[in-house]
Amino acid sequence: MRVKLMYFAWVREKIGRAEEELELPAGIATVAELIDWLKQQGPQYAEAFRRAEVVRAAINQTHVQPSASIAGAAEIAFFPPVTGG
Amino acid sequence: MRVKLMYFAWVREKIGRAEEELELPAGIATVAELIDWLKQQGPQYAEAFRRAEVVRAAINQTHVQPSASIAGAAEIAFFPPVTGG
Amino acid sequence: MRIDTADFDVGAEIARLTGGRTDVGAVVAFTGLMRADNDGRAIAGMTLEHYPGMTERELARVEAEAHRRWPLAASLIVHRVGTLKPGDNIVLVVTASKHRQAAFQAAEFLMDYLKTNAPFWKKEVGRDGHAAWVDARISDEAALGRWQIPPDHRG
Amino acid sequence: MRIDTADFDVGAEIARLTGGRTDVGAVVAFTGLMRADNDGRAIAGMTLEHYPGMTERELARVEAEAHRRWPLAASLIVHRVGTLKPGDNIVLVVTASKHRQAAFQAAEFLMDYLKTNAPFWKKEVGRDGHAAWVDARISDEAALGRWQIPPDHRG
Repeated sequence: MRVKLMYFAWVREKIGRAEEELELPAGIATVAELIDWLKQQGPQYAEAFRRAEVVRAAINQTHVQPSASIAGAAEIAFFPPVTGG
Repeated sequence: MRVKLMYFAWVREKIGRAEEELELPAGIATVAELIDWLKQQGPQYAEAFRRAEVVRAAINQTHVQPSASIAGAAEIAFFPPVTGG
Repeated sequence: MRIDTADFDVGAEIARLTGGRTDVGAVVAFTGLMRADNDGRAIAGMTLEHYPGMTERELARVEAEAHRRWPLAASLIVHRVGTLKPGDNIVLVVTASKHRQAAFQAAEFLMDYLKTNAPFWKKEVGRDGHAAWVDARISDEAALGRWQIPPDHRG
Repeated sequence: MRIDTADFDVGAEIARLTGGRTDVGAVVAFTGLMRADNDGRAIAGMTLEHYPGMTERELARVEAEAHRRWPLAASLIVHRVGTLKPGDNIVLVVTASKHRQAAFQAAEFLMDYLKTNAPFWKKEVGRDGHAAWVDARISDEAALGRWQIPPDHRG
């Protein structure tokens, strides 16, 4: 499955890029599983998701929980809790 | 006791004047007693205070209850419930 | 605090109140406008009467009370009097604070208090030519109730 | 709804929203500004980042939800992004309604929702030159709680 990943704020800074297209291996079904896989892709990912519970996720620009399925996702984003206004 | 009376909105229109200086007879101690006395000063006063319970009063520019003493009052105003904003 | 026959400019008033300050995080500006209808009646215009002297005292007292209750950096009340037509501005309340909750609550408080205590009276002229004094709204008294104001302060 | 690097003019935005209308009795305009201090830390400037596409969708969704909950005549959200300095405007929320309660409540709701759901992130640069991402405020989450939003809509 090919997917566009986007990173914002300190997640972006730690990973060192704003976005990337990745081919995910079979067997990754949820956001939590995607995070677990990403943490193995290099120390910058491990650091970005070290406190994975504070990282928020969105699939196709909609907020989702870690248990959400990534089936059919075109764009998955990871970012810290928002601080607008 | 000499006092300046002021009337606003429909109280003013019914009485037919915006203000007047009056010499009050002895024995008028409260706002309610002043209203009772005014109602005897002519049909326009009787009409203005016909539903005395809806008319509000202020002594020296401070809201007061009908039971308030008028001792030392320089300016007593009567008006309908306010409708600002 | 200002009673004025002239219109006000919300942006200019906010700028005057908070321009150059860096301790204000939140500004709430409430504008009350004249509607062309009142409970289904078509309105052509209105005249706002006040009690010169007492009105200013009440607005100053209400503003001081808001500053006592909330940590406000600044505040402003402008209320128009005279002849107005539908669409015209009637009243402006601006509150500035470090955080938004204080600014919102103080602005609501000022409007509720002003509606029930400040000596202003509206006389509306209907599109049918009939003029009538506007009755005080029961809902305004009810709105004031939630701020727990001592009864002897109520108009 | 608009994301903008440029500043906004509160008076002009209100006029654009309600000018010429005679069915609006109340307009609430909330302006959020950048303060020179954050929990005691002296701030020199800040950069606001957003998620193009998703931010607009969230703001549009939040605005639609406000119109569903309150009888609003009009509303507007403007949020700045890019580099800002203390005293600069950050966000503008305007709500217009027949009565003031709806306008006040909808404006508060929009700000609470926007603070916790719209994808914006602030990076502050201290007067000491140190840059740091601003942590989300627990009090903002708590403020959102009172509107009883389903958990799956929360960011």
